Amino acid sequence: MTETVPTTQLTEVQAQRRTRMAGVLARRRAADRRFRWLGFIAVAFSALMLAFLLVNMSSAGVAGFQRSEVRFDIPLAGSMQIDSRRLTQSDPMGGLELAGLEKVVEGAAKKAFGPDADDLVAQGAWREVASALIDDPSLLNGTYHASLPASDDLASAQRGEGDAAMQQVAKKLVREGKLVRTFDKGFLSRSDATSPQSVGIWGALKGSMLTMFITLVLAFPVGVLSALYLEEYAPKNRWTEWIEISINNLAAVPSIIFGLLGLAVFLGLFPNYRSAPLIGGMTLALMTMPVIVISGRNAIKAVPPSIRDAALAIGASKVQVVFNHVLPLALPGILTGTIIGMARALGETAPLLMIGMRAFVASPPSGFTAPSSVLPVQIFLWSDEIDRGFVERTSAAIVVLLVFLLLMNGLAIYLRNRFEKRW
Amino acid sequence: GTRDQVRAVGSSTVYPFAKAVAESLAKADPSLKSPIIESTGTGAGMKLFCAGVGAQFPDIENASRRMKKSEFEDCAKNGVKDIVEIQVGLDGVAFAEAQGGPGIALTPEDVYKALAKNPYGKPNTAKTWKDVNPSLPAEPILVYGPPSTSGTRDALKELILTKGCDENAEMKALKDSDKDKHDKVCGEVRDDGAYVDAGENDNLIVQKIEANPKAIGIFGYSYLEENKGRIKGLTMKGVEPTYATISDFTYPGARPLYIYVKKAHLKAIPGLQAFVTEWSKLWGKDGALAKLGMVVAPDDVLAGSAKAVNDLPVLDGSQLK
Amino acid sequence: MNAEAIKTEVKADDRPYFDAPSKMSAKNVSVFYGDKRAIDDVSIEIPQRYVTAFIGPSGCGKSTFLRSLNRMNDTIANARVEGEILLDGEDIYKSGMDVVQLRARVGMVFQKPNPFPKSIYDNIAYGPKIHGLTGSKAELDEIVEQSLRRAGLWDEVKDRLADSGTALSGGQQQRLCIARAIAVDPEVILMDEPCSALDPIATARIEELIDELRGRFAIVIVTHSMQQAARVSQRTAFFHLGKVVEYGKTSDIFTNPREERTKDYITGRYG
Amino acid sequence: MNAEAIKTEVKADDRPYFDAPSKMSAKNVSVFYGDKRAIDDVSIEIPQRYVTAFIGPSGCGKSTFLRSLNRMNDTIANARVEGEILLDGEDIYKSGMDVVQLRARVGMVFQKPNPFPKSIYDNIAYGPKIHGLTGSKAELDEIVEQSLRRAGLWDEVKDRLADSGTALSGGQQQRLCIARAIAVDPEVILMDEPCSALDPIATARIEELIDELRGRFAIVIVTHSMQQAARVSQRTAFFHLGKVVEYGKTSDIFTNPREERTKDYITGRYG
Amino acid sequence: MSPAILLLLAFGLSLFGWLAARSRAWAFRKSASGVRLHSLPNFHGWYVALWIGVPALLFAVLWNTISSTLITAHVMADPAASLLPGFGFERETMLAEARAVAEGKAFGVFNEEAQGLIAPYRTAITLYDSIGLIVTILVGFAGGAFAFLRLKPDFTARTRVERAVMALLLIASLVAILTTIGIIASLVFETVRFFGMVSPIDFLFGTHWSPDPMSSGAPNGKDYGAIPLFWGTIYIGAIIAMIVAIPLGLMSAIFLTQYASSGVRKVMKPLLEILAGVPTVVYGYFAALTVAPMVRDAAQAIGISSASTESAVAAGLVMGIMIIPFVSSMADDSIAAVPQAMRDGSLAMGATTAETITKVLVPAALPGIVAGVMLAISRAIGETMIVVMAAGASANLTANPFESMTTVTFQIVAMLTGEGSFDHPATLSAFALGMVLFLVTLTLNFIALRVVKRYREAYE
Ligand SMILES: Nc1ncnc2c1ncn2[C@@H]1O[C@H](COP(=O)(O)OP(=O)(O)OP(=O)(O)O)[C@@H](O)[C@H]1O
Ligand SMILES: Nc1ncnc2c1ncn2[C@@H]1O[C@H](COP(=O)(O)OP(=O)(O)OP(=O)(O)O)[C@@H](O)[C@H]1O
Ligand SMILES: [Mg+2]
Ligand SMILES: [Mg+2]
Ligand SMILES: O=P([O-])([O-])[O-]
Repeated sequence: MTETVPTTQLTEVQAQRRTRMAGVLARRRAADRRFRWLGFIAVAFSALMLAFLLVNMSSAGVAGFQRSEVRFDIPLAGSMQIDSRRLTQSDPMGGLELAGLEKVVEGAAKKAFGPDADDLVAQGAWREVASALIDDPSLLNGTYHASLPASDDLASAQRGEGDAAMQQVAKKLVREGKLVRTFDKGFLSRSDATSPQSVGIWGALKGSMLTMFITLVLAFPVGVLSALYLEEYAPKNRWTEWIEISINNLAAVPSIIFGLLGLAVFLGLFPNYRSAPLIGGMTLALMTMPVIVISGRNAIKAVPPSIRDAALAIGASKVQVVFNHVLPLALPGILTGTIIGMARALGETAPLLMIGMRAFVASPPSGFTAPSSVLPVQIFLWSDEIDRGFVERTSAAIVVLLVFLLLMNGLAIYLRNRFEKRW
Repeated sequence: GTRDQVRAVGSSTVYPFAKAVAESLAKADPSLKSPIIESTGTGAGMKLFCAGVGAQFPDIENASRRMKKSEFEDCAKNGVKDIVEIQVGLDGVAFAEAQGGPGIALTPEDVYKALAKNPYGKPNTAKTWKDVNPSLPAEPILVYGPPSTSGTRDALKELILTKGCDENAEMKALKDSDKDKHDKVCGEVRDDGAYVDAGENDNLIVQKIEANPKAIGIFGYSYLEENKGRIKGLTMKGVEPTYATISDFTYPGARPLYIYVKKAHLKAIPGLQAFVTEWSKLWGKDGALAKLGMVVAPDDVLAGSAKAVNDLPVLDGSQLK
Repeated sequence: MNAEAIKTEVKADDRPYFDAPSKMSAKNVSVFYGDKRAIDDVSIEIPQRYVTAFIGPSGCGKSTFLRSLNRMNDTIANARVEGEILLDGEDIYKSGMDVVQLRARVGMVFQKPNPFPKSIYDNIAYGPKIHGLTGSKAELDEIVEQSLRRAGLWDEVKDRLADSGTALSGGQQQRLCIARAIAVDPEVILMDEPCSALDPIATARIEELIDELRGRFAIVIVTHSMQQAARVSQRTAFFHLGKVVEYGKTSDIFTNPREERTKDYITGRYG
Repeated sequence: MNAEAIKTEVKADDRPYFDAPSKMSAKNVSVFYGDKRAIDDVSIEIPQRYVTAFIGPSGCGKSTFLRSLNRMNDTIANARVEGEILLDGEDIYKSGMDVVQLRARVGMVFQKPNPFPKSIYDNIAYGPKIHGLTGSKAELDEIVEQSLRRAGLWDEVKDRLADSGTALSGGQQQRLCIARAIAVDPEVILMDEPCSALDPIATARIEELIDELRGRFAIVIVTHSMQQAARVSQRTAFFHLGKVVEYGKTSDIFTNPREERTKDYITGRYG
Repeated sequence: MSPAILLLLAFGLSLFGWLAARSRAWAFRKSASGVRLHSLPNFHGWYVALWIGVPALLFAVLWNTISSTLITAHVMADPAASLLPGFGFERETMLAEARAVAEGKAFGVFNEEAQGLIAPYRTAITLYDSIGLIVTILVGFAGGAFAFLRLKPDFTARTRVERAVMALLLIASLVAILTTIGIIASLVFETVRFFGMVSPIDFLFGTHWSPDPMSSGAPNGKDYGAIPLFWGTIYIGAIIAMIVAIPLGLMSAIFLTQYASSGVRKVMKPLLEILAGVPTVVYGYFAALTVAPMVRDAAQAIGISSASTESAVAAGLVMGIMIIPFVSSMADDSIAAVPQAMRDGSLAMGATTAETITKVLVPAALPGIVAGVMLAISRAIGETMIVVMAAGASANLTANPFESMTTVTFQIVAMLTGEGSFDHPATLSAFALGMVLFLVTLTLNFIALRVVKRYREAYE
């Protein structure tokens, strides 16, 4: 082994290469910066699209939480032959109808707006007066300052659409302060209706909640148990491979095909429950289950094997290892996946169209087997309505749906960050 | 088991009117649960309706066309024997363009020549309206219309195209000699881009022709009514599509709307009779349905329908096609 | 433990190694991963109340053999054991054998400390609980305290039993794992490179602990450090390419190996 | 390489270590991971054309320090370096320094062989290509062949240059990684436990190779095997708890350590 | 008897058995000190509880299905039943009404004929309810006694309970297979019927799609060529959407994993994921009302007069945006799966980050990225609401992205909610289209999963 005398001088070849290297360096740096910019632009573009979508939807949606109302006074004192005690008995609405409240309201409207008042006030608006009276019978003895929904024609005239004459009327009334657009409290508590002035979202929202409940109750246990089976117990054989393939495939099967399945199988088995949250929930559960299985398996996989070894080495049985250690540790991950799967199910439309959840249901569903709509389908139905007043209402419904979805996504993100890597 | 609320399925054209009737019934009699109306399309609705008698099957079918013989037979096969047919009103197939459009005067014959796939058996080569009829402007033919799956399209075929076609004697003769061929020659719509299937959403057609003044749109009359400020109707044989002209059939695009009721359900489903009666209360000239854009049927038809609501005559399958 | 102590230790055990009563014995054991033979016809006796060290270059099968002693190999899908392994004369691979009970008798400590992400108390109490060793909370408390004391951890953690086991330092975690293994009162404790993830000071603590424990249990330790083997064990088996090249008293192996390969390895010729 | 050779080696280098001209020098270097100080005020000279070995117990900071020599620490989010590290007298942490060029001058070989999943040829050609070292395909072929030859791999792979680098055996892969590092003609090569994943025979091949290469480059090697350090290096630095306890000629460190801790470590008292 | 009561009963009995067995096991321990129980007392408890609960539940389910028939038979034997209408739905309704009143679910009947049946119903219900109750208890007791008598200190209760747990897990995972079978079964029948009317050759290879659901007579196979649909589906979902989603998704993943600071990543990653969480019906609405007119105006501004409001671009664009997070998370995973050593190796050679990504990371992650893209495509071609709301109905076989095109999913919805009758081939074609869609996504997924698996294994 020989010792050469060490020097720090570069050889000629080395020196030549150094210059070459320095020559291309600026170009490489620029390329790196460009690449970085491209990436940044991609992220920024995606974020902008999201922002655009959300702003676009919600700005239109704000108007949807309002409606046009006409304001006038209704002198109630002495106008009807009805005792305020009648209003605390059963069917007070019927009592007021018999007492001629409708005529009274009509009369007051005519007095305020002239003979065409019928065209200005929404049909059946007197019922709102009736509800107010039932809530507070003392109003019977005074003058009621009514703010009632305008007719569809007047409402669209106020937006500057439709009949020119009506638009003039609307302008005049607005000037006089008799026609206002105001926040519509009822939108969150009513159900579907024919007139955009009197629709509400509560029926669809409740339907969505009932449907999601069924989905969760079915998909969560089945999903978690399958995930445990596949990850912890399944022997590697053809059977389990088939299970794996079907689960992975189900996660990607177009949702509309689940609708065809629900139509053929679930409605075939339970024809009575067409349009019911029960069937919708079952159909969506089949869609959600693979999502839970896949995220569950990833969460289970992320539990370090050393934990299993530790428990096994003390003499825990396989079931004890799984239920005492693996499952609790994987749970945050499983929950995150479940929430994301549920969020997807909440926004799902196409399969529900196939199983009859596109029905007009004028009252909130009373239970899991009552016909019902769900939020996304309601949006779809309203988007197809003739009356232009529905455009804003549709956006408002979208806002409601998006709020729920953002909340769910936020919860999932929170869970993920909170429980990320505990070991 | 049983069911305590009325269930109706079927046509998307009838859907908004049925909704209104349901709503009105629920208001009139709070003790009844509001009927469930599902917009499935007439065909899918027929399938559900005819599947049998019982709580799990709908009570009413809304139809934007008459029941077909095959469907009637399907019903009969499944034990749905006594069906009551009630015509509730009319729907007009209206031709329209943007407010600023040139305003072409159409006839069924022109429309047929412009839109048929093989007018009189020969491939359609017309590019502009002038090619169809020299008195028309030399504007390119661009028509947005309903897709083949919709009832409005069926009406277009039956009420305009076939009529225009039959003005030719040869074709009329063909009808008797070779019905299938006649159907084809007279009913098929060209698919080379002059006629554009616009999807089920008629709002979109409105938007489209609004944006393109040279295009023509075909849709249900209620859309024309609702969008009066933005589009205008086109005359057909000199007749404008209005309420009056459609209801007295002078405008050729009117088609009847029906509801079909299962007699066997009348006693079993609370509110079913009341629902049918409610239709009759609302379908008149000043009724709520007219306000929604339904064209009121002529008086004699209405009288017949009102009688049907009372007597509930059973539909005779042999009249159907 | 200082150098003198090691010396004395080795001295005190200056009897022939087959004198010691055997706790476990392996007879012609081969272990396969699929088709690959990782352990090839190994026969060996694990004596009662001694520390037995397995040494050898990486990949020679030390861990594989160790895991076959309490059937932890069962958890590896394609692992297969041939031959006989006896615990107190009973074949642990016989068909009726309950692995759960076997593992309670033959405990194991791993290379990387692996406390459960639970409180220190629960880490120790888990084993006694699942084996139904105690009837009452007081009894359980007693076991937890005793195990931690024996593992030399009690004083450090007695005020923070509710803290998570993962919040301890590496060396403490490893002692916690040893305490956890002791808590179910096993007869044999297997340790797979228990100190390789620890710093020198923590290592010394563990080595002391092993020395204290061997009075009660048979201990088997895998180590890659010959120095460690010399310090803590009384018997040493040298593995090479899946075979036991040499097995005997630690003092003999390190001062006077019979095989050339052992000598080469010990003098750092390879590995 | 046999025991005799090691002896001679140590002999041949019997001058005081500060004689050798320095290629890199670290001055009061500390490295932090977040708040944790992994390297604490280390000053050291890396001589030209020698092999310098870093030894020390696990976790003492050998790798951390090594990676600070070519700023690979930059890739770790919370790592921070204080002090000065000079390459030919130029501070590599100064603000205008181009890490891309720095790393071309100070190459690195990792513990686990990490060939790119590309052909053998492309593995070698990668560096010269990105740095624009060659103008033509012929030149590139030339560099590839030369690098493989120097890494002693040419004869084994010359007929299969298009095969994937990952299809080679572990020892070949490591030599491929060395060849890859040589191909950009660096001035210093850093190696972090280059043999720890290899079997004894492959290890011997790499050690030979290191010895051949030191004629051209300054080489720094981290190893956990004192035997290996003794065999291949001329300078040895002993790290402990983030500090350099002792640095000097390898022969001195192993035969005559100045510090008690060094002695303890070398004689296997810990680690 | 309402099912809920039987259910509660079964649970109650099980709980009782659980407690009893557990205390028995404790007694074993106390009595013979030094005897080690094979299993924890809890497991003895579970063992007995299972033996009570499962048979009792099974019986309850069975009883629930047969009891209503028995009750009806009992009521029909009553003289009041002779007043009922002879047959059919009315009679069923009346029975149901009477029953509802008898069970207290309703207060009165709608048809008077039902009035007389209420009392018979009451007696029958009471009778059969008590029978059900008693037998359930008996069954529970029998199971419990059997299990209880087997308990002894060395009884292997744990092993047995764990076997039951395993069975439960297995059953859960079989649901997936059942679902798959269900999907195939619900498609295959109508598909076969369809191919009985239209030849598969015409369907799969024909280039003209204009089925008329209202037509009568034999269908013309020439109108059922689905190629334009397949083309539209591929053009919108696999071409336009991917042109948007792949670069944006891939570059986003690269930026976030390789360049962005951890703070930026923490914020941006979940934000992008929200894009995947927005419901498709919202995207559809957005596409139809906002994007489509914008696209049309833009196209017309640059002189493409044929631009349609229902252009393929509008739908594809929005679909692409929806798919971005899908691609980016798959790319993210694949890039993360490339060992850190590769990245270190490249950086240590003096490569810039961009060079490391384009020359080492992406090529190494390519199989995973490709598989991710395939999954994304299968997602895009199955997407329904966006195309239903924003794409057209015209089956154009064109490459002009500003024209309207239709897709498989659109046609499925249109045909199934359309005017045609259900025995018409046009309507049935929806099922055949569904079948094609299912098979295509199945194939795409199958290949993708294989690729991912093989490639993951290469690094593990
Ligand atoms: N799960 C496995 N599947 C296949 N082969 C394996 C598996 N585990 C280990 N092996 C192989 O079996 C042989 C013995 O491995 P083992 O882990 O027992 O070695 P070891 O002596 O413990 O090494 P080390 O000192 O590195 O821990 C090795 O060649 C290893 O590659
Ligand atoms: N990325 C990191 N973040 C935080 N701490 C780290 C990181 N990498 C290493 N450390 C810590 O810095 C210290 C020195 O680590 P380093 O890897 O340099 O040790 P080493 O001497 O190379 O050990 P070994 O022989 O095990 O490779 C250790 O305590 C280690 O835990
Ligand atoms: Mg090992
Ligand atoms: Mg290191
Ligand atoms: O839904 P339609 O049957 O009216 O088209």
